[in-house]
Amino acid sequence: MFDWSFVQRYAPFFVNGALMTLFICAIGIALSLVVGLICAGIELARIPVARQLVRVYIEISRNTPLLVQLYFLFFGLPKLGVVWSAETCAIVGLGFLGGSYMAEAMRAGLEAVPEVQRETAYVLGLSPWQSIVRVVLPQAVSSAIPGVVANVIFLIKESSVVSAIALADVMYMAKDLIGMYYNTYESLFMLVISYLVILLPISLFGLWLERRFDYERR
Amino acid sequence: ACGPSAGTPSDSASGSSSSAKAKARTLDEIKESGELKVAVFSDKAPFGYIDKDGKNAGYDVYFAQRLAKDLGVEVKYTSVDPAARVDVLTSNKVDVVLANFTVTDERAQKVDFAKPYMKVALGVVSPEDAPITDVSQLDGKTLIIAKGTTAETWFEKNAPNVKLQKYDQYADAYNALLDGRGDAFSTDNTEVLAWAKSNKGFTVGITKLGDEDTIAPAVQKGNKELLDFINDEIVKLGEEDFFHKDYEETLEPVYGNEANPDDIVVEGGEVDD
Amino acid sequence: MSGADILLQPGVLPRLLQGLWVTVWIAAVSVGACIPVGLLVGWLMTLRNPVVRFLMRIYLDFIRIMPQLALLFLAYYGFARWFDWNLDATGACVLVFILWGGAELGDLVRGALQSIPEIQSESAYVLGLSDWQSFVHVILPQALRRLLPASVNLATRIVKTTSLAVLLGVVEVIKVGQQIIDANRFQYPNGTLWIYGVIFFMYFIVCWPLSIVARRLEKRWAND
Amino acid sequence: MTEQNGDAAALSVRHLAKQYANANKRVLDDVSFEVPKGRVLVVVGPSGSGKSTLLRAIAGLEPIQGGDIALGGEVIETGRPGSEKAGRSARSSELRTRIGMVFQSYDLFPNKTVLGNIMMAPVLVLGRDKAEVEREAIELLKRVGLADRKDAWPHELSGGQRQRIAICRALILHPEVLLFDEITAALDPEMVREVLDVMIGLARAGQTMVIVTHEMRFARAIADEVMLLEDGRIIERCDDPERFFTQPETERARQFLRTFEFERAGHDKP
Amino acid sequence: MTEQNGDAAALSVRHLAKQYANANKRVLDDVSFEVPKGRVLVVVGPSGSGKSTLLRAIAGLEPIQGGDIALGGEVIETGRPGSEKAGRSARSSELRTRIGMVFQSYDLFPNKTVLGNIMMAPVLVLGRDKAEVEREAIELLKRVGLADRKDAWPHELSGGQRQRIAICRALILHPEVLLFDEITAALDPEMVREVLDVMIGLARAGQTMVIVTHEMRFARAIADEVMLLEDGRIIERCDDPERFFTQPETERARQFLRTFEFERAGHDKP
Ligand SMILES: Nc1ncnc2c1ncn2[C@@H]1O[C@H](COP(=O)(O)OP(=O)(O)OP(=O)(O)O)[C@@H](O)[C@H]1O
Ligand SMILES: Nc1ncnc2c1ncn2[C@@H]1O[C@H](COP(=O)(O)OP(=O)(O)OP(=O)(O)O)[C@@H](O)[C@H]1O
Ligand SMILES: [Mg+2]
Ligand SMILES: [Mg+2]
Repeated sequence: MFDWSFVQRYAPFFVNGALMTLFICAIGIALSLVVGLICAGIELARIPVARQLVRVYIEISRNTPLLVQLYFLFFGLPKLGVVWSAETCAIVGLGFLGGSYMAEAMRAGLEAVPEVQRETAYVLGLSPWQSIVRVVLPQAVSSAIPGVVANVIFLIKESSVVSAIALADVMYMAKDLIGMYYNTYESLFMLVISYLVILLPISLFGLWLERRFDYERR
Repeated sequence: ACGPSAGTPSDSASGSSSSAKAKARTLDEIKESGELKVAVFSDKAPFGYIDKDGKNAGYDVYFAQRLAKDLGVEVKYTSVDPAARVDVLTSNKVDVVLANFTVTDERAQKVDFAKPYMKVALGVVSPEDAPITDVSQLDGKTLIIAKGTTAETWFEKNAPNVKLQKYDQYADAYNALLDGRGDAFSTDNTEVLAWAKSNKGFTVGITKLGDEDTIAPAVQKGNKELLDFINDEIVKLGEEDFFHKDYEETLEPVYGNEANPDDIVVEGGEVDD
Repeated sequence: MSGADILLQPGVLPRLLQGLWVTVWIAAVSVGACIPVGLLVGWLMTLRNPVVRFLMRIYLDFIRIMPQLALLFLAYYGFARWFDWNLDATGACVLVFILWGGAELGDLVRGALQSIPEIQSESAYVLGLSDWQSFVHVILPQALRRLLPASVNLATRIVKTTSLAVLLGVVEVIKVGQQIIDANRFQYPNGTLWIYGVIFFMYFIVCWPLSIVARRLEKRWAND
Repeated sequence: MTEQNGDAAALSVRHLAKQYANANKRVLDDVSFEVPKGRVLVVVGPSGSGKSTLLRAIAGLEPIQGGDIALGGEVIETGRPGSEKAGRSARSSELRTRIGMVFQSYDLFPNKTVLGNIMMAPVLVLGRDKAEVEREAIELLKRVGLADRKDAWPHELSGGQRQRIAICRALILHPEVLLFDEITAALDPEMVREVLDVMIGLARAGQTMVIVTHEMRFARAIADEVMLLEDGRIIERCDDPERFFTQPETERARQFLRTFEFERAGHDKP
Repeated sequence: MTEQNGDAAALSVRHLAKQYANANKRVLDDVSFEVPKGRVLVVVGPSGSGKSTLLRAIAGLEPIQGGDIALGGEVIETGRPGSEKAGRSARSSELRTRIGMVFQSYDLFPNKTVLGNIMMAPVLVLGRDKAEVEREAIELLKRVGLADRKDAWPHELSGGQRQRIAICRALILHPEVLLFDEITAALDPEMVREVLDVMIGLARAGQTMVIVTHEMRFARAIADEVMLLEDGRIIERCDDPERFFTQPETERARQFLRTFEFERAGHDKP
C-alpha cells in the first residue's frame, strides 16, 4: 500500500522544495517587515498624502488573494514590458501582501503603549528621542510581537501558492510527483511532513519570542 | 448536485454530486444516470479547449460527443490539468479520460487504456530567432513543460542537464513561453505544431522526439465493461473513418494541408506502421 | 491601450461574472456551514473534559499549521482514497473551508465565550435564571457581539482563499479568465494584463465591503 | 417551601466553613451570625479577610464545607465536606430570587436596556405579567432618580447610575435579604454618594441587608450592626455602631479603624 | 537659568487660562495661586472641575492660552492664545526635571525594573554617575519601605508599591515642586494608607507639593492650604485647613464637603 522506498527516493526533492519555500519566505517576509514599518511610520506620523496612499494600499493588499496578485505580476505585467522572474514575483507578492498585515500589527503595537508612558517620560525630562527609544519602542515591540509572529506563519502558509508560477517549493514537488508517478499517498504524506517540519519550529520559536519580550511573563 | 455553474459545459466538476463511492460506475449505471462523465482539457487547442462562446471543443471532445451519443446519454465534461488525469479516474470523478492521454507503462499500471485513436511523439517549440533544433542545444537552458505530461517524464529521464520549468496548466506554460520565461516548450508534437502555426514568431525546431506513442481513452482500472464498450466503439468507428472526419472538423482548420492526417489519426485502434 | 477592448467582447464580462458567482457561491456555502460547525467546536473547546480538549487541540493546531492549499490537496486527492469517499473539486473546497473555517471560528467562539466576565453568569444565577436562560439571554448575545467583527474578517479570508480552488481545477473566476485569455490570444495579446486586472478588482469588490463592515462593527462595539 | 417562622431571623449563618480548592487554609472558619428582619449588617475587614466570600456563599455562588445557611428559619444550604471543587449551589431558581446581590462592577447585562435588565428576572423566572412588571420597574427607577433613563443602554450610563440600576434589578424580586459587595469601590466620590443615598433609603424602608464596604462613615451611618472579619473569623460583632467606631472592644478593631484616620502632618509652617 | 529669588514662591500660577481644542468653554479660567516653598497645597473639587488639567498644565503636558506659570520666581510658561492644538510645552529637559509628577496609574515603565525606573532620568537626563545614583535610589527605596524590591519588575508589585516607586522616581530628581494627581484613587484601602503615609512623610520633610485628592481626611491632615476648584475657577482658598473643612466660607464649599458626610439612617429598630 504505502511505498516507503518512494518516500526515501524523493525525500530530497522535498528538502529542496522546503529550501525554496524558506528562501522565498525569508526575503518576502523581510520585505514585508520593511514595508510594514514604513507604512506604520507614515500612519503614526500622520503625513498627509502618504497616509491616504498607505490606507489605499492596505485595503487593496488585504482584500485580494495572493494567487491573483501573483498571476497579475507574473502573467499580466509582462504585457507592460515588465518581466520579473518567478522568484521576484513571489517575493514582491509576499512583500505586498505581508506589508499591510505587518503595518497593522506594528501600528497596533505602538498604539498599545499608553499615552501616560510618554507623558511620564516627558515629565522626567527625557528627550523625545530618549522617550521613543527607551520607553515607547520596547513596549511597542513587546505588544507587536504576537501579531508579527502570527503574520510570519500566515505568510509562510500563503507562500504555498507560488507553485502556480512554477517556483519549485514544497507544494510544487507534491504536485509534480503526483503528476509524474501517481504516488499520491506518499507525495501527500511528504507534503504534510514538510510543512510540519517548516512551521512547527517557527511557531514554537514565535511562542518563545513572545514570552521573551513580554515584560509581564518572562 | 452541488454548486453553481460558471456557464460553461466544462464545469461538470462543480455540477456532479459531491460525494460518491470511489468505485467506477458500471455501464448500466452510466446509462441510468443519463450522462457520461468525461475528463477533457480546457486549454489545449485544438484537442480540448473552451471556444470563444465558452463551449468545450476540439478533437477529443468531438470523440466524446460521439461516444455519449452511441451510449444514448449526454456528456458531462470535467476539465483537468495534465497531472490530474490519473487521479480523476482512481477517485472516480469521471468515467473516461479523453484528454490527449498518452499511453505509458507507468500510467497503465494505474488505469486501463482502451485502443488508441491518435499517435504522437514529443515536439519542441521555440522562438524563431533562437530556434532549438536538437535536444543537445537545450543543455543548461530552461525548458517549459506542463506537469504530468509525457514530455516531463521524458526530459526528467533523458535530459538531466535541461532546467525544467513546470506549470500546472498548459495555458500558463504557453503564457510563460510568450513572455520569454524559457528557451523552449515541449509537449506532444501535434500540439506544438498546431500552436506554432497560430503564434507568429515561434517555430517547431524538433518535430519528433522519443518514441512514437499512442493516445487512447482511459478508464478506471478493472472497469472492463466500459473498456470493452469503448474498444468495440473504436473498431466500429474505424469502419466509417470517423477519426478522419474528426480531424477535418477540428484539426484541419489549424494544420491546413501542411500535415498529413495519417501521421496523427489512428483508425479502428490499429497503428499501421 | 488596445487590450482593454477584450473586456468589451460579447460574453466576456458575463462569463467572468458567472465565474465570480461560483467563487462567491463556494465562499457563501462554506461560511454558512462554518457557523454551526464553529459554534459546536467553540462549545466543545470550553468543556473541561481532557479527552475532548486534547482532540480539539490537535484538530485546531493541525488545521492551522497546514497551508490551505495543502489541505485542499489532502481533501481532493487523499480523502477519496483513504475513506473511499469521492469528492469533486468543488466539494473538496467546501469541505476544506468548512473544516478550516470551523476551526478558526470555533476558536473565536471559545475566545468570545471565555471573554464574558464570570460575573455576568453569576448575576444571572443570583437573579434566579436557569443555566439555559442564562446562556441564551445573557452569555450568548454578548458572545455574538464580540464574535461578529472577527467572523466577518474570517469570511473575507475564506472568500480570498477560494482563489485556490482554481488549482484543483474548479471552473471559477480565475479559470474562466484563463479560458478567455486563451481563446482570445491572437486578437488580444495583452489579454492577461486586463483579465487578471479585472479578476483582481473583482476580488477586491467582494472583500472590501466585508472589511468595512468588520471595522464598523468593531468600532461600534468596542466601547460597550 | 417550609413555613416561615415569624420570629426567625431573615438570615442566619451557623458555623459556616469555606475553603477554596487548591488552598490549604479555610477562608471562612466557624462564622455564625444572624440578621433580624429589617436590620442592616455591615461587614468590614481588611482585604482578603473573606468578606466577599461570605456574601458569595450566602448567594449560593460558592460551595460551603461546613455549617449551614437559613433564610427566614428555613435552612437553604448545608455544608458538605470535600465539596471544594463543586460548582454553584443547586438551589432552585425560586429560592435564588429570595436573596438579592449587587456586585462591585460589570454586573448589568450590556445586551439589555435598563428596563430589559430590570424586567428580565421577574418575567423569565417568576413568570410575572410584563406590563405589570414594567410599571413596577418604572416605580423603582423613580425611587432611585433614574426614571428618564429607562431605555438607555448600560454603556451610556455613569458608574453610579449603573449601580443604582443594579439595585433596582435586585429589588424588583422583593428579596428577603439584599447583599452588597463594595458596590461603590470603583466609583467617583459624587457617584458614591448617589448610590449610598439610595441604600440609606432602603434601610429606612426596612429592607434587610448585608453590606460590605470600606466607607467607614457610611457604615457608621447605615449599620444596625457591625461585624469585623479577619482571616475568615469574626473578630468583633457589635450592635451599637457608634460604640464600635469610637471605642471598639478589641485591639484588632482599634488598629483596623486607625487605617482610616490621619494625624496632622504637623510640619513647621514658615 | 535666571537666579532664584529666595523670597519667591516655589510655584506661582497667575491668571492661568486653558481651553481644549474642539471645546467651546475654558477648562481653567483665570486661576491664580502661589505655593510657598515647603508647603503643601491640596486641590479639591468635583469631577470635571479641572484639577487634573491644572496639574498637567503646570507639568507642561498641556498648552495654556493665557496667564503664566513661574518656578522659584522664574517664569517657565506663558499662555499663547490660539495654542489649543499645540502639543506639549517645549520647555527644556533640565527644566522639566525641576517639577515632578505622579499620575493615577500605569506610569511605571513596564520594561524596566524598579531600580531601572528610578535611575533612568538622573542618568540619562542629568548625566549623573550611575553608582552614585544607585546609592541614592536605594536610600529612597528604604524611605518608602521597598528596599528589598529593587530588582522586581513593576508587574510583580501591588498597586500601592508601584505608586511608592513612582514617588521615588520623581524624588530622585530633587524637584522643586511635586504634583500628585489622585494617586490613590485606584487602590485598596490598606494600600491607600501606605502611599498616603509616604506623602505625609514628604510633607514633614519640607517637600513642596500640590496634591489632588478625594480623601478628605487625608487632605485635612496634610494640607497647609486647601483650594476648591469648580468649573475651572477657584471657589475658595484657605490657608487654615481645619477651618475650611469645618466652617467653609462659601455655600458651594459647604455643599461639596457634605458629599463626604452621612447622617444616621435612623430607621426604627425593633
Ligand atoms: N476563587 C478563589 N480561589 C482561591 N482563593 C480565593 C478565591 N477567591 C478568593 N480567594 C482567597 O480567599 C481569601 C478571601 O478573599 P475575599 O475575596 O473573600 O476577601 P475580601 O475580604 O472580599 O477582600 P477585598 O476587601 O480585597 O475584597 C483571600 O485570601 C483570597 O486570596
Ligand atoms: N483631552 C481633553 N480634551 C477635551 N476635553 C477634556 C480633555 N481632558 C479633560 N477634558 C475636559 O476638561 C474638564 C476638566 O477635566 P479634568 O480631567 O481636569 O477634571 P478633574 O477635575 O481632574 O476631574 P476628575 O476628578 O474626574 O479627575 C472636563 O470637563 C473634561 O471633560
Ligand atoms: Mg471582596
Ligand atoms: Mg482628574
